[in-house]
Amino acid sequence: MNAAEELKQALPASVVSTGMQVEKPLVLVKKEDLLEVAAKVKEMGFDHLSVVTGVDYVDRFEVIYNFFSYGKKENLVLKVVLDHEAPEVGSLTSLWKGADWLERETYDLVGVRFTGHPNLTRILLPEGWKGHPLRKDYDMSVEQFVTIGEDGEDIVSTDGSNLLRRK
Amino acid sequence: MDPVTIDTTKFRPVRKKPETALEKLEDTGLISTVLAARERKGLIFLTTVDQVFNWARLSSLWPVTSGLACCAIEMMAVAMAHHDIARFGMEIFRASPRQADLMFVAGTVTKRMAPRVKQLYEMMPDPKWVISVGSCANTGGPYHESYAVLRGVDNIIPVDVYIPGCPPRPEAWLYGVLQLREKIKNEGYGAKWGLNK
Amino acid sequence: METEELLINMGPVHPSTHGVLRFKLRMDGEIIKECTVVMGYLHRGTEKLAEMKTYLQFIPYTDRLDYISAMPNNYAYVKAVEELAGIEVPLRAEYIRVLTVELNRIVNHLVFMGSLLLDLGASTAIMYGFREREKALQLYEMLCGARMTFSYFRIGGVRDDLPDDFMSKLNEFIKDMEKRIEDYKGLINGNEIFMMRMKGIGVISAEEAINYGMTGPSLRGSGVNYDIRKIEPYSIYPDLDFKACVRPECDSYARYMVRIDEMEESLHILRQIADTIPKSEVVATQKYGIAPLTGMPYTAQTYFPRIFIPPAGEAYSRIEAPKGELGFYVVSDGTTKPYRVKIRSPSFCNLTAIPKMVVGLKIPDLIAAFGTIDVVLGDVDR
Amino acid sequence: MMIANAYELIVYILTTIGVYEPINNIFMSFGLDDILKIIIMLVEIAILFAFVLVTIMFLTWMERKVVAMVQSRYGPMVTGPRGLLQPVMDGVKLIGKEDIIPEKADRWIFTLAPFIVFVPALLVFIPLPFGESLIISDLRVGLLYIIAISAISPVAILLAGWASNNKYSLLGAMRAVAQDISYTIPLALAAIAVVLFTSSLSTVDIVNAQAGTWFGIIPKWFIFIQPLGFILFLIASIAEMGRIPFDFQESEQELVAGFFTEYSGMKFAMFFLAEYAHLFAVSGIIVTLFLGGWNGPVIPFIPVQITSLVYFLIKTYAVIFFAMWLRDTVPRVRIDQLLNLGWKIMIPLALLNLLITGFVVTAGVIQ
Amino acid sequence: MTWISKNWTMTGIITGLMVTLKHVLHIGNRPTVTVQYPYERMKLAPRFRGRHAVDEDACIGCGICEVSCPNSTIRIVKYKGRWFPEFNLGMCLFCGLCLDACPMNAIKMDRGYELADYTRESLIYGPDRLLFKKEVNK
Repeated sequence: MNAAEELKQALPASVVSTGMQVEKPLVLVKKEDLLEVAAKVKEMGFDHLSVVTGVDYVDRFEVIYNFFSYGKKENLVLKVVLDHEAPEVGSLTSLWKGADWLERETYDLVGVRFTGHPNLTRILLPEGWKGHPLRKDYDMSVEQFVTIGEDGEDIVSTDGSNLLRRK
Repeated sequence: MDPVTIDTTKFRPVRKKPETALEKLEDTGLISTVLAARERKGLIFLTTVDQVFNWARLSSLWPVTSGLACCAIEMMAVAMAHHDIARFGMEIFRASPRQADLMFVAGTVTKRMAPRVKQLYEMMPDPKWVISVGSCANTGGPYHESYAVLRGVDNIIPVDVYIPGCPPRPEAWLYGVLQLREKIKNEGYGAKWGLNK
Repeated sequence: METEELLINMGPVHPSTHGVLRFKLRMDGEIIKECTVVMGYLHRGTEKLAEMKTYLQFIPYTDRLDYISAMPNNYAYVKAVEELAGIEVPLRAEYIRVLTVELNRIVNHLVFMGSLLLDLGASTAIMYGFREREKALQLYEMLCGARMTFSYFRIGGVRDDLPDDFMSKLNEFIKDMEKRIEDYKGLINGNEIFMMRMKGIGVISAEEAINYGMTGPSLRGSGVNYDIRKIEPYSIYPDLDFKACVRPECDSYARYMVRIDEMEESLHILRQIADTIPKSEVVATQKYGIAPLTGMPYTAQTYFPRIFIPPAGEAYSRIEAPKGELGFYVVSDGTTKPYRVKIRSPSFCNLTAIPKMVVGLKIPDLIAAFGTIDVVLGDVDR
Repeated sequence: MMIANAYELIVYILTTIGVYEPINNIFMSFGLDDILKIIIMLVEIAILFAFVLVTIMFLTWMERKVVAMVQSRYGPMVTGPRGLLQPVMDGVKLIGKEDIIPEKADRWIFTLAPFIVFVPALLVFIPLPFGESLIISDLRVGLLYIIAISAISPVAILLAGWASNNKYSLLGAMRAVAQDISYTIPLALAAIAVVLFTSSLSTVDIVNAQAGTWFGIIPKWFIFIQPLGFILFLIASIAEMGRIPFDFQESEQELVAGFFTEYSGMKFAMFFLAEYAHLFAVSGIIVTLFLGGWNGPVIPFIPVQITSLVYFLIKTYAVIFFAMWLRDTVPRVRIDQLLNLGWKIMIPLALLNLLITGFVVTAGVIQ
Repeated sequence: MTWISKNWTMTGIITGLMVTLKHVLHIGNRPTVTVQYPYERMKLAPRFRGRHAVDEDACIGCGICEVSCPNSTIRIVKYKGRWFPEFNLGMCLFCGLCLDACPMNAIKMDRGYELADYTRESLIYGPDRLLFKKEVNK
């Protein structure tokens, strides 16, 4: 019995379905119960959160968590499906500190909000950037420029006249 | 897939290594400086001063330490033992832009980094030069379709020499530096006023 | 004593941030109270670009993530796509892949050692490191024609077979390198000042390191025996004799020593490969699809037109890169271009621990601790 | 005839070739009694400063060459034969650079600071004996003068750091001052141990005390009587010079360029030159105190002034080479470790050394 | 500090000094490795990916290289009545994908790396600078 089945037995109400992702057991979880399931996952010995991925499928968002257990040397994949209108899911920061930046990055580039995250701000792009680039509807034709404000922080605008050199 | 067996470029002629004392002196640019100053018409003194300063400037270009991305690693390689940019008196990488003459824009200039690169350039005292290295700095290169990358550093600061390559190998850097030295030879007030022609 | 708190801004253009990273430090005198890492100064939108390129065209972009060791990046991406499409790679190609990756591990650790020592103020180690790196780069140039950005791996194999005199050059390099590592050890390892700077600095316990998602040598420096090459063996690693280098001290010195030991292990692996490399094809000939235009079954070797379409699906594949666990999450929707590529970069995740690690230390310690985490900004910001 | 200093040497030379009297008579006839004296003094000081400046330039070149040798490369090669003209070129270039004074800086102090650093760095050379009778002025408190003069530079460094109005400059300056102050004490204590033997603060007396040999082989240098003192003095003086492993004033990886982050052009060059002047001076002092100064085997038919100068320079350059060699090998210590080393180890050791030396001298075991 | 009092002999530093001294004196195969570039050159590998070159006879102007280029460096332009690729080397990745894609094996990457120039426009290499004719061995 793999980890996915085990998880389904432990929390039948929260797990929607199980399957395989290539050779890794995959569990589709209800988004409301993610934190509960994650706590169980940690209890099962999956102590390494490898990656948090957000994917925009136009009609929905999927957030995928890849876990690994140092003790059991097993993989586990958790997946949640979110609405496209208001993508929100609980944050795993309290369980895995490493989730902090991974979730911030997902928020920054994909635009999934993680409720309960202590500092959900942009991480790679400057604060004030319009849009989330990895969404499929991100408008690539709008040029956004960054300038430095008085306090040394970045200011985003679409006007590059301060920055660009007149030729 | 066969490896490239033919060599189509005609190498630029390899410079002869100076052997006699006179040739060595000539190689430093002193004699040509003096001869050039004598041949010039107009303000001989001014042009001579120009030449001396140009000579000094081209001989001691101190770059500012500002690596941005991949090319910065090759910048380190240029300074290291195998290529040794110190031979041109350029190994003094100054961390403070106030003491630098030359900026290598080595790597991708992202939108977020662009104002800082510009600021760094503005902090450098005159006379100053910029060498744009690698495809990213030249035109945006691999990332020119990206939302976060500036398409060419010459959009924000004037560039003197462009070195293509991704990243260029250290010899290509040195060739770019030599091109800049050639350029500096013809600068100065005399050149600006048309006296050094 | 009450003192005014000082806000110090290190970077983004600062000699010791290994590129363009910024630390916002809240200081009490010389003691760091709080460290905030501001990144993104090299954010180039690689993941977005991946959605615009075909599977093959994205390979050169992976070179530019971790530009000090590009081969593992190639490998991780190619491996993810191969897992997605179910391609089996010929044995010789696997040998060549492991060879290049291990050689790159040596290069990476040489640069790591050099830049760490440069940050500490000793300028000679980096020169020695780059001297040997240049030799390794000459090997790479023989192999694939470039020094840093190789674009050598192909889906289902590698671009080209080894050139004829490669093996003799490699053996020369291995022989040379053994002596040089002795030099580095003499120059650095016993140095009292170096130990004074590194021992007991930037301590992070094993539990914390795991919780923060640290991987690779940084984690092994905290005493966790975790090496993907051993635990989740891929490629030909099960056949090779090597050990994961672990140090229990949890401090900067341990992290440094792990890397020096790893260089020797990699040399050991290279020696084995040089002895046992088999003869076979270097690109997979297995058929995995039908070309849309011609209707011909095609292989990874198919040249014209070079279209590669994996079946729809998703795969996460990870390898042990020199800096830690490098993973690619590839989602395919059955077209020529990937639907989504997510890069799990080791530098990014290892950097998470820095703010925790440096509280209570001084700026020079921050530099030492940061140096031993060994990040590359291209990898952090992508 | 005993020639005490460089002034008397010049007078002696001029007298032997028969020029001194006639020139002096000419001036005397105009009623300008001391004018020749003043001219000669100015000339000797000019010669000294020119010599020091050329040496500094040479040292910058040497530094770059030694680094290159250690690192398996060539160093400056293109400008001049083996790159010898490189320092000249750097100087000319720096003269031609734009001189930036930051907007928020304190203009006057910012401009003044490089001079306050540079001038004392030259003044240190006044009581330094370059050779037999090659000394500008044999002060009776020569050693005290040297220590006092070199204590001026922290003040100037603090001024520079403060006036720049930059956090890095200020931090660099504070570190430099802390370091200078804490290392002047072991430096002076180690020097005093030598003074106990000579019972004189005059540098010439110290050198003369080291003439001769024991058993005909071992030279009577103080390094053999005072090994601990020598090591303490060496470490303290490297710290005073601010070189790796103790280069906090401009630790590039931490503080960009330390207290001269904001300086450009000629002002920066002055800091640069002062640093190398300091290196030369401190090496000279080490040679004077511990390595026998200009003492060496006498070679017949060559004036002792020349041989002694050569001996002095050889020893000084050996010390300088050691400093450069050390710089290329070791990393930098941390500032608090440095201060700990200074206060908790070096000062007690120096005091201990002084105590033992006192006993030895009182008991009259040596000399 | 307690630590330094244990290691007051400084053997580690002395070992390090010996290593650097061996390099100064070139003891035991530690030579000066610098290649003095304008006077000497490093030997390049045959596979080196430098400047592009297009075989005038082989190229059919099909545009596959244009499609295969990751970042649209290549444009097909008309030259002497035929279609040839034009490379913008200021943008090129030097990845070699066009080389692999060319059905006629017409694109080569030769060993030219000395490409630095004063203007951005001069980095666009048109067919006039790219074309070569394969020499027939006699």
